[in-house]
Amino acid sequence: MMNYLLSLIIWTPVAGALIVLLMKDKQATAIRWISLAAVLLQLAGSSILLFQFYQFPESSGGYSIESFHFVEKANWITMDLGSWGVLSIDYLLGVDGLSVPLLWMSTLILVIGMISSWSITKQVKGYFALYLLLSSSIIGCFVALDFFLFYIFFEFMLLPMYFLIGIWGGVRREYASIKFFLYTLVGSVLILVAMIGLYISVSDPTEILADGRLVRTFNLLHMSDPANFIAGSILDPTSLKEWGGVSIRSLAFLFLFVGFIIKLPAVPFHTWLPDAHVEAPTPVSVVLAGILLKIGGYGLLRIAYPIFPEAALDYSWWVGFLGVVAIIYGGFNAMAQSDLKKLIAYSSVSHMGFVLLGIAAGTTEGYSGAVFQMVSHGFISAALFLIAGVLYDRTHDRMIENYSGLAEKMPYFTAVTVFFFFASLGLPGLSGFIGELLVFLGAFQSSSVNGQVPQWMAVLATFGLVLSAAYYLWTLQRMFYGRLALREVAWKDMLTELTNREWLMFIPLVFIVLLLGIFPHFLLDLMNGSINQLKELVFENGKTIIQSLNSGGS
Amino acid sequence: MHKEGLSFQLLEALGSLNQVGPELAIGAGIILLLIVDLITSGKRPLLLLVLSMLFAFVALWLILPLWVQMPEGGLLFSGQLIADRHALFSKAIILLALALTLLFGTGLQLRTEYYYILLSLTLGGMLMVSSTTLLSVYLGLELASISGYILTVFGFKKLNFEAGIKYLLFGAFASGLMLYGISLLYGLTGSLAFTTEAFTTQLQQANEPLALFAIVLVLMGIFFKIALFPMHLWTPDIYQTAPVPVAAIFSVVPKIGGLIVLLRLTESFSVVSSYSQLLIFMASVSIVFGNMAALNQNNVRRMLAYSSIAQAGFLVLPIAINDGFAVTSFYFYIFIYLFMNYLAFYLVDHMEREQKFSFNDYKGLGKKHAFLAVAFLVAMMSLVGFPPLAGFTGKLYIFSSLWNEWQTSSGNLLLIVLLLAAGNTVVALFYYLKIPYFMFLKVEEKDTSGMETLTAGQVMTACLLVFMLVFFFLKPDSLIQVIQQIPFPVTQL
Amino acid sequence: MGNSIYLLLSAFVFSAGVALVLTRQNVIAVLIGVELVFNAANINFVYFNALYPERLDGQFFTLVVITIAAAETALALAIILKLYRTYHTTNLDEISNLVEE
Amino acid sequence: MEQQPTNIWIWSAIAVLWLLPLLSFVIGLVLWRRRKDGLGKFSTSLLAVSTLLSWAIFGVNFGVPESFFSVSWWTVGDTEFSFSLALSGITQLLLVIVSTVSLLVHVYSLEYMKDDPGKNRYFACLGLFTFSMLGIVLSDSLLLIFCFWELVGTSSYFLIGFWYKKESAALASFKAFLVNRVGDLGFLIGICLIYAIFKTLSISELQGMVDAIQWKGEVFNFEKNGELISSSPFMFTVISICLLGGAVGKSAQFPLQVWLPDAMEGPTPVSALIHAATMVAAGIYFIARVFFLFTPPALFIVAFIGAITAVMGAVAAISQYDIKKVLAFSTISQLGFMVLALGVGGREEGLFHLATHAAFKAGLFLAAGSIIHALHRFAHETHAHFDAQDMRLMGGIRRFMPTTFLVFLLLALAISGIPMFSGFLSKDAIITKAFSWASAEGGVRWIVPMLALFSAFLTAFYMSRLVMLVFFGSNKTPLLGNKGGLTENGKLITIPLLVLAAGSLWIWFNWNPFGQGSWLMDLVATDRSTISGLYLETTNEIPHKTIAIISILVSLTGVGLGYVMYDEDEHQAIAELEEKTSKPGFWSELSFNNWYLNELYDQTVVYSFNQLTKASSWADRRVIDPVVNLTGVLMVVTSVVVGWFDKKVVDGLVQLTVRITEFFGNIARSFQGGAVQKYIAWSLFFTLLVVTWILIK
Amino acid sequence: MDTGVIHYILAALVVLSVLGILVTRNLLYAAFLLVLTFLGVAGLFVLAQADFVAVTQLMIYIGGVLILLVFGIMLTNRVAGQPILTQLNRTVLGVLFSVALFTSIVYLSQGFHSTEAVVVPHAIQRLGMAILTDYFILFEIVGVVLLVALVGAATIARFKGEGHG
Repeated sequence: MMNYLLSLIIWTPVAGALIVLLMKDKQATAIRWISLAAVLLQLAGSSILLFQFYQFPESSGGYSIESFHFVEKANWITMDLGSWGVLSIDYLLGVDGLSVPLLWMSTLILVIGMISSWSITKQVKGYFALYLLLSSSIIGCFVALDFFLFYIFFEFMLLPMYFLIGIWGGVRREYASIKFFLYTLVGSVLILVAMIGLYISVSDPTEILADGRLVRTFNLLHMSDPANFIAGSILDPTSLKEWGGVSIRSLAFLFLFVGFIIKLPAVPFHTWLPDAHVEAPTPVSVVLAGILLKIGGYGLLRIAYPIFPEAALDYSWWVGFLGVVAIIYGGFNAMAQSDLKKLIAYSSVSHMGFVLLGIAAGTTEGYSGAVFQMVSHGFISAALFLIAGVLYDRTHDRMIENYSGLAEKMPYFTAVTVFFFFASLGLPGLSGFIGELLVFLGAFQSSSVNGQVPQWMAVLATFGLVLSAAYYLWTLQRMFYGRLALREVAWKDMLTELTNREWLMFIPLVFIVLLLGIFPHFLLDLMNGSINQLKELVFENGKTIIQSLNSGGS
Repeated sequence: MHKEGLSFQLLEALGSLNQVGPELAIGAGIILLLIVDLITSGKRPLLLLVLSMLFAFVALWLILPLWVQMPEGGLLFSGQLIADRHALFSKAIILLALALTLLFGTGLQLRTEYYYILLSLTLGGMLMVSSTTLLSVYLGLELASISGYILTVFGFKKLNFEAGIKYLLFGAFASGLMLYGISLLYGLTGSLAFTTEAFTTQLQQANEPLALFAIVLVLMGIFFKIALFPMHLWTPDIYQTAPVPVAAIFSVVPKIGGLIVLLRLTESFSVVSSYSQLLIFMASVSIVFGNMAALNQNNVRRMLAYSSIAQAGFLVLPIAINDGFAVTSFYFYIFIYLFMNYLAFYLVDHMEREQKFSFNDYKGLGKKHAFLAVAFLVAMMSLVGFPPLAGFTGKLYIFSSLWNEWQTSSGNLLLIVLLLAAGNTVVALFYYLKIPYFMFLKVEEKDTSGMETLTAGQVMTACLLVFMLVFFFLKPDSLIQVIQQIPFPVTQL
Repeated sequence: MGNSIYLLLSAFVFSAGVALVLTRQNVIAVLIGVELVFNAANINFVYFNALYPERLDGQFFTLVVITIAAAETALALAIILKLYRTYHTTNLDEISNLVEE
Repeated sequence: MEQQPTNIWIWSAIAVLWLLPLLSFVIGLVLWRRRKDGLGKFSTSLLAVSTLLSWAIFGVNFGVPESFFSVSWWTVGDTEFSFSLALSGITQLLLVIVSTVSLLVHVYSLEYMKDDPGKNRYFACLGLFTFSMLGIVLSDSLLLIFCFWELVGTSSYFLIGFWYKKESAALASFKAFLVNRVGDLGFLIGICLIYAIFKTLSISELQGMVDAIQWKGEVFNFEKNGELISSSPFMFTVISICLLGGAVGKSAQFPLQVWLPDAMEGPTPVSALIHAATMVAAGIYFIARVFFLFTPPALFIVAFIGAITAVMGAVAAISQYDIKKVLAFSTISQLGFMVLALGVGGREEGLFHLATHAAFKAGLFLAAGSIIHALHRFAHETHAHFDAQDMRLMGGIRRFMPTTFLVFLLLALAISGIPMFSGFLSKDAIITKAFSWASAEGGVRWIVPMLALFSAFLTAFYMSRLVMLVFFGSNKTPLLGNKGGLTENGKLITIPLLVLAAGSLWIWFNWNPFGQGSWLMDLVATDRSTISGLYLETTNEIPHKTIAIISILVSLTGVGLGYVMYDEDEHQAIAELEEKTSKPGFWSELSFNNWYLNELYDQTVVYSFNQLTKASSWADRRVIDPVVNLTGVLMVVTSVVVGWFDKKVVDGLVQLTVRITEFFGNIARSFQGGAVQKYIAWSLFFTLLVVTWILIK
Repeated sequence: MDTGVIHYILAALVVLSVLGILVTRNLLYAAFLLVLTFLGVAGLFVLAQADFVAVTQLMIYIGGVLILLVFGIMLTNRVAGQPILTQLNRTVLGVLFSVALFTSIVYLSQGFHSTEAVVVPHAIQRLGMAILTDYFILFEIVGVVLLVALVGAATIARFKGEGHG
């Protein structure tokens, strides 16, 4: 069973969704429990995986399939295309230190989102079926090692998300869902083009046909090795083909990059996020902010950077710049919002900027910080959206100015809010701090270690800390402190303390945020080996390619 | 000497007959159905339906031995036709389309003539795909066209007549252009058999602008059939008005006929420089135009019509590239296109029987008619090219063939085309998503409780089509293996 | 010498047919234009056949075109008659209910 | 690096004394909403244990070289971040100060907060604060210090905003946290820069590297694990200034001192503990810890910041009427003094003043709190409404609260720098050091000791003003008059006061009331090398006696002036007060409004911040979104155009062109009407375009 | 030489009649002028050795198509005693396009190799043979086309009523 653990984690919700679809809409309770069981199974599976993972020795050696665990490989599609060669698509799954934390985080958030979904009463069957499909495709993204497989999961995710926002969302849900769909589809299309170019240019070194024809592969690990590029293909590192002065490899990198940062999202492709978040129902916001955004960052680290290391090094200034812009710009925008959910959405933009900055820095600290930030932001933003949801559930209003002095009325809720606000603004001892700290350490170090990101960017980025403190504390002051004053008198009775179900969602998050903040090694130990491999891969390959280009070009 | 030659030729003609088994079956079907119709004086549509279905399957079954026996294919009837695997594969698609069209059932209360004219349309398409001379191309095209004109009028409403005359006049004009082009080509090469080397060499030596001019005129006739820019203008009117099964078959049979002709012609025409550029350009314009125009349609069928213009562009791209990979991707996509398009039309048919024509009528149906709505979603997503459906795989191959060709070409034109095509996927999403959008996201305005749900048979058909779309996503290699057996280049004679 | 006459003539007939198709509002006049276009092609076919006399492709093509033109005309007239019954006109400009919304 | 073998007993004791406040915090959190009383006493007893332990360690470990405790915390890549603590003289001293003051405040609070409904929350926060403050003290790693640094800031945030229902309290806590964050940015940048250069954040490792520093002309060379690390002095100046940023924020130095006066919104014991004795002193402690990294230019800046703050704070204190505000500004001023001490190289002097200041300033606050508490009680009993902190409404309180008066008087004398009290010793030491520093280099540096003297004078002046206004003259409290009703507080309040007052006597620090320095300075002194030590500085010892006399004179003048100015006939005093409030002069306004710093920041920093906020929000809605959507919009436009082209092109065109010429109108109309022919015309048109292309080609 | 003159005469006939069709708005005139055109074309066919085609042209075009057209004209115009006129539209455009087409064809036609026309021997006989051998299948298909068109035309024309709704 261990050998198929990843498949189990992926496909359990699909099975759940099928069962749900076979049930009647009226059996709402049963549907809920079945769905919960499905995601709980997922969580159990990923927890087993996580604990097993702690026992594996830290992988040494290069970035190859050997450094992955729980690998499942099955031939999916093999197409003999005559003289052109063979096209091979594998059902290739595997996890390393980069994906395991994200995987586990996702499964937990999905469970919490499921608990939060308990209050959904409209079209229950459809909702839970879609939710389960969504959870499948999310997990698929994190464990797929075949680009094709990854892309399928990546793209398929849009569909359940579209409906979840579009049907169960708020007032402007239609606009928001379409905007979300279109933005991310643009990204997907760019990724698709890059993917096509890649598989045409990459051959599988392990399989060579008797007649000397090449086996084209979608295997991400093969793509990450420059030696596997077919000589003369456009994406061959020695290829000199260019378009408008930009080499095609850089162009392909940009495609991947833009595709992923739309998802991340980074300025200026972030405007779908506030709309989607504001309109989405609470659990969907939770999943969206908690998990979906991370796939962008994960994609950069897993796909864009290893495959096009030289372009990545080339553009790191811009990557870092975008990150800093996102941090500052997102922060200022969060400051300006009067809608609590929008505020949190913009704060997500700001916090995901750290991910970009960390990735751009290219140091171990930077990469680790980026991943750490993704994981921690996953938990924190989930909690923040739950907080917004708690209020919205009670009054159907999210406007900050309509509330005041909530601390008096809902002291426990206030305590939870304060906790997560502080976690998000980077209070030491809570997980948000470690991620940002690592990013800073990486970014400051970068200029002396590898010259990827100038120090002024890092200095500017620190300003994000002040901004986040400003908007969170200001919100606290406006909504929770002061005398109790609500827009409508009736709210006074509606605003009740957290229910047991809500506690159930918050407590694990509180626990994990604390745990990761105080004992970050639980997370860092998991990923250190993989991050090191990744970093070395990017820099060694990148430098080799740049050198060969320089010598070949002149 | 003459007599000897004559008997030899006659024998050859007779010998060729066994290689056109599918055509013969359909031809026989036409005549048999005509007779049965006369005997039953138009009162037994169901019988005719069953009979046509029977003939469709017989013809389909007849393809199999030919496929196995004739790996190379051979010229028939003194080089008028060919029965190579290109022809056979496309015939199979055409016959599948016929069978699927028949599955729409008798619900439309069409006149019985419908069935054999449907068969003759099929025959026209089959003729086109196996044509090797411009004459047989023209004939097949006209057979398909004339059957098409008649079928458009079926339904016999005011708008049907209008659409019929429009279609006819436009078609006649298009074939007039084509004829003139053919005559010029004939004058240039002295031959109509465009697959022969003589034709190609003559064309190569001919004055280039003149040859290109003639080619453009010929292309116009073919573009008319595949509804490609600039001969696409009839499409929305006809798709909107013709009975739904007719519109459905229009979107496949003449299209594939024209496309295979184009494929064969391209083999010869590409000796004329800038021919493929022209084709790529037209295809790209088609994609853009079709998508843009589809954006602000309110009528579902009009939207599908414009979308089929764009899809035609996608289908012409690999033909223009004209290498092994591209042709493989072309066959794959057209095969998938058959299923997804039919699924869409099949569902639209049900909606129209419920008097639901525009997107507005679709509002809020997703709630009560979940299966219908999900099937629609599958069809639309497959048309967009969204995983996990075969439409995605098809688009992937076409894009791949573009990239692959770009790799060997010098300029960056193909990259631009690739980006344009890929970008248009996003545009296409806008309108394809409209149906699910209206069904799921909008709230119904009118009371739709009176609307009938799909019958068991309809559900089965829809399930079958959906299954196809999913299956060929999961195992495209099974189809590709078959397609790989089709030799390339097209003409190996 | 003969060369240019046939070609010029067919070009002229072709263009005239096109002009008729474009300018006439009466559907039958448009049909006449289409016939002229066909005839133009036919002239070419027959003339070119004279240049390549080994096979009779051109002539046979002409026969086919003529036949098909007849068939098409018959069909067209059937539709026109029906159209006239419903629209009470043969003016193409007035027969246009199919407009995009 | 020679390292003391880890003494297991000492470290267990430290663990216990450190974790007990945390325990108090956790239990407080759990019991937070229960309305039971026991928690305060429980916390206090926990803290008593802590305090005992800290004294025990102080005694046992006295004079022992520093020792370390370190475990691996987390590893990123190949770099290990350890959880490392250090125990040295300076640590021991601070441990004692923090735990003792905290204990006293706890005891005091038992009484002071008796009736507050949120007192469980209060004690929990105090526990958190004490824990984190001890964390700062104990940590050997810059990262750990930063963590606890932020944590004390957070507990301070909670405590300032303890009465969150009061808008002003909520606002003040917000402001405090934010201003501190600004300072912390500097700290963080400094940490990152250090890490970027040295790949370590351990203070002891850094000290080790500085010890072994090689001075090669323009660069410093360090050796770490066999690797050679080079860095320029300029980099060190930058790092030092960044680190100074953290201290400037936390210790309320110029220009970030604006938060401290507002922080007085918190309960008074909190002000005593956090905003007078310990947390605000953390900045000084921190600079003392990383003193070896500071370069002379950086120290120069430190000295000036300290001097400026000392004078600014003192000036602002002169004209305040809120008793806590006076003390707050006085704290700012005294902190400035300490920073000044550090700047002039007087690390030990600064720490000495920190210790003495902790005692007398905590005492002053607690005494003030005692008065406020009593007045509150009085107001509560008589149902009167007045501001219990306004000195204009006090007067003659010595008659009602003799203990408090006595304590207050002693402490005021201590802070004023009158001999026989601790304040004289430490201040004198600083001024002496400043003078020798200035005389060594001369020039502009003379300003620093002058400002120090001036601020010492002002301190004496405003303290005597305070004492005069509050304790002497006639009482102006509404409903009170000279009748009874206002009574001394209970023992839980007075005993901590007396302890602190006793602690401010000279005898604990130096047997000689006019002596120079203290044994404490030897305790905290270290023989490790510093970067500034690399630059051979000439020190010019100025005789201590001269300085001492000058400083005593200055203090006495200040006290005397205050006494003369504010000990007049009561009527006159009141009249003068009224005159002052109605016609304020420029200087008194400047002083009252704390140099208009708040207004300045509102108009500049806050204003531009708000503008930026608005601008980016505007940009997001009106620029970025639309621009990114432009593709989409273009798409839609194209579709509209195509659609329009299909149906209407022509109508529009027609109408336009018909008017121009019949000819063009004719062409245009040609596309109109009869759909088939329109279609044919269009197809032909495009075909002809292609033909044209063929012809041109 | 004489055939050359006949060429010109026939060509002139065709040109003039076509011009007439272009100019007249009267449908009946147009139809009758079309007869002349067909005749001229048939004559040219004869000159180009395509006797059988010429005959077919006469029989089918004049005997079939034209009659159909005239019937059509009669059946769709109920006004007696008035000339049956067609309105014109897009005249400028039509002329523009057709002139453009004409010039481009003429211009491009220079690209033909000027081969002299050769006498096609035994044209009718060979054509007959070819129809049953080379073009056997196509001939059959023409039959199917005719059949289908016929059935279609009949179905459409026979249909009663204005549709179902």
